[in-house]
Amino acid sequence: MTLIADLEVRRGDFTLDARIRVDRGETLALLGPNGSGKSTMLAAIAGLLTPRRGQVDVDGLALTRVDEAGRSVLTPPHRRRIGLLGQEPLLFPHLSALENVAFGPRSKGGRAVRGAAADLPRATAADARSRALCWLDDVGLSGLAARKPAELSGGQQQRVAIARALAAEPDALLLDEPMAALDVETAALIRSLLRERLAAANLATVIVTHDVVDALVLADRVAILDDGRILDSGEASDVLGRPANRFAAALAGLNLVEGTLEAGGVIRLPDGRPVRTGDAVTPMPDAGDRVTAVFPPTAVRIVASPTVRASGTTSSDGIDAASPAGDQAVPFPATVARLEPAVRGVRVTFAGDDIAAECSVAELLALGVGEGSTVSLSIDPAFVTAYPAKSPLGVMG
Amino acid sequence: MTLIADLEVRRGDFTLDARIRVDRGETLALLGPNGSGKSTMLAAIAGLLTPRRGQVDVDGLALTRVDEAGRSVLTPPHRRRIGLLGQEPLLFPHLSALENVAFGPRSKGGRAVRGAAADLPRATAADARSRALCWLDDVGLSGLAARKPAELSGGQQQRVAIARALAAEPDALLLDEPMAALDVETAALIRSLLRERLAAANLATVIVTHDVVDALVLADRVAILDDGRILDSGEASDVLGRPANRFAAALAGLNLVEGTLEAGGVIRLPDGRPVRTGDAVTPMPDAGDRVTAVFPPTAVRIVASPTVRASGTTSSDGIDAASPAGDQAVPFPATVARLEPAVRGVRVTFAGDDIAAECSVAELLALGVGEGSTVSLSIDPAFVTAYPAKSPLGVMG
Amino acid sequence: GTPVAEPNSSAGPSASGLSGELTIFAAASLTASFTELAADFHAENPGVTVKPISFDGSSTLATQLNEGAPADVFASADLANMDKVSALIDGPPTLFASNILQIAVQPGNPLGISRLSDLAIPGRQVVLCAPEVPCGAAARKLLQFDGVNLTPVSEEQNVSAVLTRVKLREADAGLVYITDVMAAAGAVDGVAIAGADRAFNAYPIAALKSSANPDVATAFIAYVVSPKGQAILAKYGFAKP
Amino acid sequence: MRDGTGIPRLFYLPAAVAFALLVLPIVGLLVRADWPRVPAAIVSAEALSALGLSLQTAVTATVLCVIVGVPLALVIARSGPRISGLLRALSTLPLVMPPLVGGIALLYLLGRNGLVGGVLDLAFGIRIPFTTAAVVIAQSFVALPFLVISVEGALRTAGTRFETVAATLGASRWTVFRRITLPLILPGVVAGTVLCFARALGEFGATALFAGNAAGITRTMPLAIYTAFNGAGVSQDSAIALSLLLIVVAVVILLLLRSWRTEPERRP
Amino acid sequence: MRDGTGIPRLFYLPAAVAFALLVLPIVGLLVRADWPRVPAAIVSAEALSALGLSLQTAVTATVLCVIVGVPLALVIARSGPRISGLLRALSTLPLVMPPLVGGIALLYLLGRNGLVGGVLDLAFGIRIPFTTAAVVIAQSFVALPFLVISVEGALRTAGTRFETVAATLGASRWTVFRRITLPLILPGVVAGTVLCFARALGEFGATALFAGNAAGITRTMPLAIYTAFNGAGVSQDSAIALSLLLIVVAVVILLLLRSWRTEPERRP
Ligand SMILES: Nc1ncnc2c1ncn2[C@@H]1O[C@H](COP(=O)(O)OP(=O)(O)OP(=O)(O)O)[C@@H](O)[C@H]1O
Ligand SMILES: Nc1ncnc2c1ncn2[C@@H]1O[C@H](COP(=O)(O)OP(=O)(O)OP(=O)(O)O)[C@@H](O)[C@H]1O
Ligand SMILES: [Mg+2]
Ligand SMILES: [Mg+2]
Repeated sequence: MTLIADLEVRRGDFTLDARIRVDRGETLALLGPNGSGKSTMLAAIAGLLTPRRGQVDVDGLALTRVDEAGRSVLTPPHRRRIGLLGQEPLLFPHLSALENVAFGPRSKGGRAVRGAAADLPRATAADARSRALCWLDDVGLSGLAARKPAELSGGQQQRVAIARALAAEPDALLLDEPMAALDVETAALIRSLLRERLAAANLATVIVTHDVVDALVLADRVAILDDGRILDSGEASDVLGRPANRFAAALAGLNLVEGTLEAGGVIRLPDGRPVRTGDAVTPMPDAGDRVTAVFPPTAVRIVASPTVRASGTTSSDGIDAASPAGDQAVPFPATVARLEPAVRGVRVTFAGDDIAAECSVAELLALGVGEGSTVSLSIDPAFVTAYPAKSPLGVMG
Repeated sequence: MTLIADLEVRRGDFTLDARIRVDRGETLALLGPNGSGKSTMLAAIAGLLTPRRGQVDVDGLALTRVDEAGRSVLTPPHRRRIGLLGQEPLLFPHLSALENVAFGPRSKGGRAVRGAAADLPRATAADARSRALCWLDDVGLSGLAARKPAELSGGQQQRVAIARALAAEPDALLLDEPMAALDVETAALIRSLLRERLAAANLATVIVTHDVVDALVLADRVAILDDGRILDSGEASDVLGRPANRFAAALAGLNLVEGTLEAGGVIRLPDGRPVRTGDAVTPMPDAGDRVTAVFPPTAVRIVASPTVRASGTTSSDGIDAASPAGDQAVPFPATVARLEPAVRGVRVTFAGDDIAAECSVAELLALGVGEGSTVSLSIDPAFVTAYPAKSPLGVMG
Repeated sequence: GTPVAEPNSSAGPSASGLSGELTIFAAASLTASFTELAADFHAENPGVTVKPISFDGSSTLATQLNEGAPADVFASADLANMDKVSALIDGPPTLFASNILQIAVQPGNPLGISRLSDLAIPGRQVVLCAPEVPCGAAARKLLQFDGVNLTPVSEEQNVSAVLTRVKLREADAGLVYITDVMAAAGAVDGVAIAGADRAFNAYPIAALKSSANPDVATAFIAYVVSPKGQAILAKYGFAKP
Repeated sequence: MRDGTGIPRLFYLPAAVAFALLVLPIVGLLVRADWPRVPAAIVSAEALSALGLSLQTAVTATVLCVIVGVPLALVIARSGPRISGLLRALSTLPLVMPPLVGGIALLYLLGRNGLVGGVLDLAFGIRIPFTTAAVVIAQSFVALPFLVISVEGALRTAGTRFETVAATLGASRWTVFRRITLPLILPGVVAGTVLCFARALGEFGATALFAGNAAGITRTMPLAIYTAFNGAGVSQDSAIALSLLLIVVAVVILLLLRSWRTEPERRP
Repeated sequence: MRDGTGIPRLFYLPAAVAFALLVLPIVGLLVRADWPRVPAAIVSAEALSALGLSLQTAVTATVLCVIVGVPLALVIARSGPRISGLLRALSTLPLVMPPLVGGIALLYLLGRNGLVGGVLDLAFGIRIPFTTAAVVIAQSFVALPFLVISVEGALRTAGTRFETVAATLGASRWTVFRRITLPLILPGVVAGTVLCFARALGEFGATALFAGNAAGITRTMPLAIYTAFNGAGVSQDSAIALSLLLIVVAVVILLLLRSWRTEPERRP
């Protein structure tokens, strides 16, 4: 009982080429930067875009199948029993909130492709409305049932759209940024509503989100899409704890560097700088293989001025030699590019360097550091996690 | 040099009645739950909605003035030099991304109400386009300049809309959820772009957001709007650190309870439960005044079963008496309603209680607690902050 | 024309013994006169139901007949249009009336127009029918006879349009049929043209071969050319053929 | 609420010119009408019969046009650019034909000697011309393009976004059409229906030729007006009176139709 | 790409009926035309002069209608419901008038003794009837409502959201109209222009009465066709030939006009 999609879709010069698989009762979070193809993927699964090649199967039944020769099976969207909550709420402007939500229940009974549920009699108008009212209540909007979409605020519209998508009771549900425009309390409410309903209805769900909280709270598995390709997928703790690329690291709020593993837990970056890790690298890469190391910005310590070796990175070998203890951080010089407020303290970025540091305002004041200061950085090996670099996945399962 | 808006606006049965004031070079974050009137406020300031009463002044010049008698001054939107980035990107569908951004620069020179800048000659087409290209570059989209909006992803559209709003170079800027639909890295980029440009252009800016990070990072001051009224406003640390209501507390990720202050730093809740605070209550409220106490979910400790006093809240006086030490937490019984995954660990909510607790999975397993378990809770006084209850503000400034 | 028996004015309805339906297609200028004729005919032959008469331009009617319009009798305003349907009728049609032109002028004849040459005075706005339509052909014939050379401001599609222009005083004068001047009842004055009968217009009538009721059709035609019919036509200004 | 979306002031002048062009001639008609004679002309049995026939045929033709025209508009709007361009151009043809020619064309097609009419006559003994049905056909022929073009424009403007959403909610094509497409394009359909009805009601040329001019059967108001006008004399005044009657009735019907029109509300 | 937004299959039947109703009569015309005589009829000096005059007047009238009609449509679309309802109903009036009556109304207004025409004549010596200007006025009068109604529909469908955004970006009303409103409603304007041009080109009744029928000055194609038709003998066939010429020219022009049409692209 699964949704499998393996698709190649073209839009202009953008190509999506990705495969995902979601079992019933399971939720997959699809994460990726803007323009990486998330919405395109969902549209193709729902049957709104015709792929150049590939297939969409639900429970082994081919809903889309386009082969190299161009022969195709394309079940029309309304027979797929796949719900899609789009990136815009797109409420029907001429129907009230209630009628919008009741639309799905009212429309059912269109001959579906499979299963007994599809042959259930179409809901009566009264039945559909009472069910719709329940859904509106679930999203906290039962008081606004009679309002037209134009009379609702942005977040209220989004909530009606969520209720409408759930009320249609599909076999698989594709949610494109469902929490957009929701306030914190409502987002929490909707998150627990989704958790409850998705599990109860035994749906295969794909949720696109930019918020790592959604991925952690709602999803069983996470997939990272970048430029049309799946870069990594698996358990959230693995995908976000051992991110495959800068984007995944940014989602997890981590600095990410790549280099080769040397003896003594030293990762040598392409520019020659060493980063030490406290833990062993698992699984152990082959010698010379690329490894990825991640560490939180708070693990980066700023030391006022690089007095010891101000002459720069050329002497990196020397630095290494100077710190025989494997667990000792290796300081290196950097120039402060920008100080930005962060939720707790200040985020410091450095010229020509991807690494960001975070420290409290008090620490910063004590250091007397400003934009343009030359400082010395050390990365606490205790917080550095390293693992073999992940390569893009064509297939995940 | 300020933007002052004091407005009463009706939409259906909803009434907005709020006053805000933003100096030039200053950014105000307007926070509030869905449907609280944030977008309505911005629309009225931009001149798109006519208030029933009130005024909008920029630099002392009345752009809107509607008095009780219904006499009115209503400067049309295009003469206000107030930019509005709406909740939906609403890119002009027939213009390319570049032309969308160049629209503002091209349109200027419409006789503005004030100031020399307004009388500058209209930008030439070539000039407007080159400026637009800079802005597109700033939001990371210079490669997509020729695309029509329909050929952009949701987040790309939002970035073009941001560039378009900034490129128009208004005197005051109203941003309605500018970070919606942006991925984490882009959001950080746009945040620093906004910080830089808003300061440089000496704008009065109002930013509506549901993300507390935006408020902390971008705003000088924060105002909380609830059901059309400003509940609290001031420095972010004050408004979010000492939240006025549940919504503000939720934004800050805190539990909020209200009660009356008794001797020994005990806050007595309406249901009789005591909550202790470690710090002194500042400013000291009059005896019997309502006080608000906040504490993070991690400050709530769960004890396996309420063995000591399982008989419930009636014996709360007894509890109080049994814990003579003022800094000692007072445990009370509760029934676990739901366990939900949280970013770090598990969030526990209780039946009939607003308080949420957060603990690690390990702790929970050790306690052997599940949904429906009866437990005993204690709130660590060291993390409880209490202050006199804030009352809604008609006026802020 | 087909020789017909003198209608018996004293004969009762039963005497004629005719019954059935009668469908007439008649030129627009016959509207008033044929409406009365048909009513009288029905009064004399109660067994005959006269269907509502289709009045229109002769050209339109001829086209319709050629495309199979079901009619028993066709009364045209000119021979040319009767010729178009010659395949549909037996033998030559019967001429039953004629019409001559007058100069229609504004009431009281403010410009004192008395003959065709007055129309050629520069600045006078004169309207004629288009040369393609019968009244236009007749008008040009008369002008040619009198050697009058004039450029009309407009060549109308039918007499009514000419008349309307004079009535509304858009035009100072126009050439129309005497029957039209009479029907205008004071809205325009008519100035007789000397020798107008040099270009008279003859109205032919014929029964159609496809008629389901040839006896009735023949009887109606006979009635039109009978003194009684002729009297009615004369009342509206038509002359004998 | 509309402060931001005003009209360039410059525009009021041409708008006034347009309005004057449309309305002043009717004022002229009203001023110059022979009012004392109007009541008699418009309550005459003939006038009422013509009016009744006109309304009956125009309503029938309009209903027919809506039933067949909306689907055609949908086919045109949803076909690829080539096909839709061709279909649209062909559907616009009757617009440019002077109605007289349209009448001839219909006679050539459906007359007793016509391409289809001949077959109908021989096989079934059905003859269309010179019947009330012919009036309806002639009116439909000239009025249908107005409906099709209006509705197609509305369909294109509405786009397919909401239809797509409805499909993902499980609605069949028919349900989508009935509950989403049709309500969304309703303003366009109403506008098209108004144009179509008005054109059918005012239709003269094709009707006169194809259906003939027989009182009670095919003499609609425009034909009655034409007949009265050609009758010369007093009847020309009754032509005007009849026209006024036609105009008043049409306006009343159009206003009734308009009051259906649900305008989608929008937020500023 | 369109899989989700297909047409209910049921709809192809009525669409085919509509298409047949529109196209078959023209097929009839083509089949029955007296082809050997067509070339002579359509290259005659008279025919070409009438065609030239028709194109010239119809284009002028269309341009005039666009210039004054778009502003009127804007005023109607952006007024409150009461005013817009009234303006719209009044603007629809010329639609229901049989063109003949329209011609009379124009004569009553602009004729030598008309309400306005009398003044023009006395004060400036300007006489409108029987001039080419009269043809343009008559065509504009009958064609303008088509443009106004189409454009107004497009304006309503487009709404004011983008106009509002443009205003907050500092664009004046005129800039908003030129750079936002007009491009957005362009399909509607094009559709309206097509209808307007077609109606003007085919206009016969009002022109015949108001402008008269003088070769080279006011005899447009429809009048030439009608004149030919009213004549006896071979000239009827040339009426058909002229009609075919008119239709072909119109279709070519309409196709050219359509190729402008920029259809807004949308995402699924
Ligand atoms: N036309 C209307 N008729 C009735 N109520 C309306 C209308 N328009 C808006 N409202 C109501 O006004 C309130 C304020 O709406 P507004 O859009 O300002 O909220 P908001 O604070 O921006 O919310 P969100 O965070 O969801 O965007 C909402 O409760 C909404 O339902
Ligand atoms: N019609 C089109 N022509 C060309 N490129 C297109 C078209 N439609 C989409 N694209 C491109 O395809 C890519 C994927 O778009 P998609 O909407 O799937 O992104 P997304 O992952 O959903 O992004 P977001 O987070 O911003 O919503 C984008 O780079 C976009 O610019
Ligand atoms: Mg997307
Ligand atoms: Mg809002």
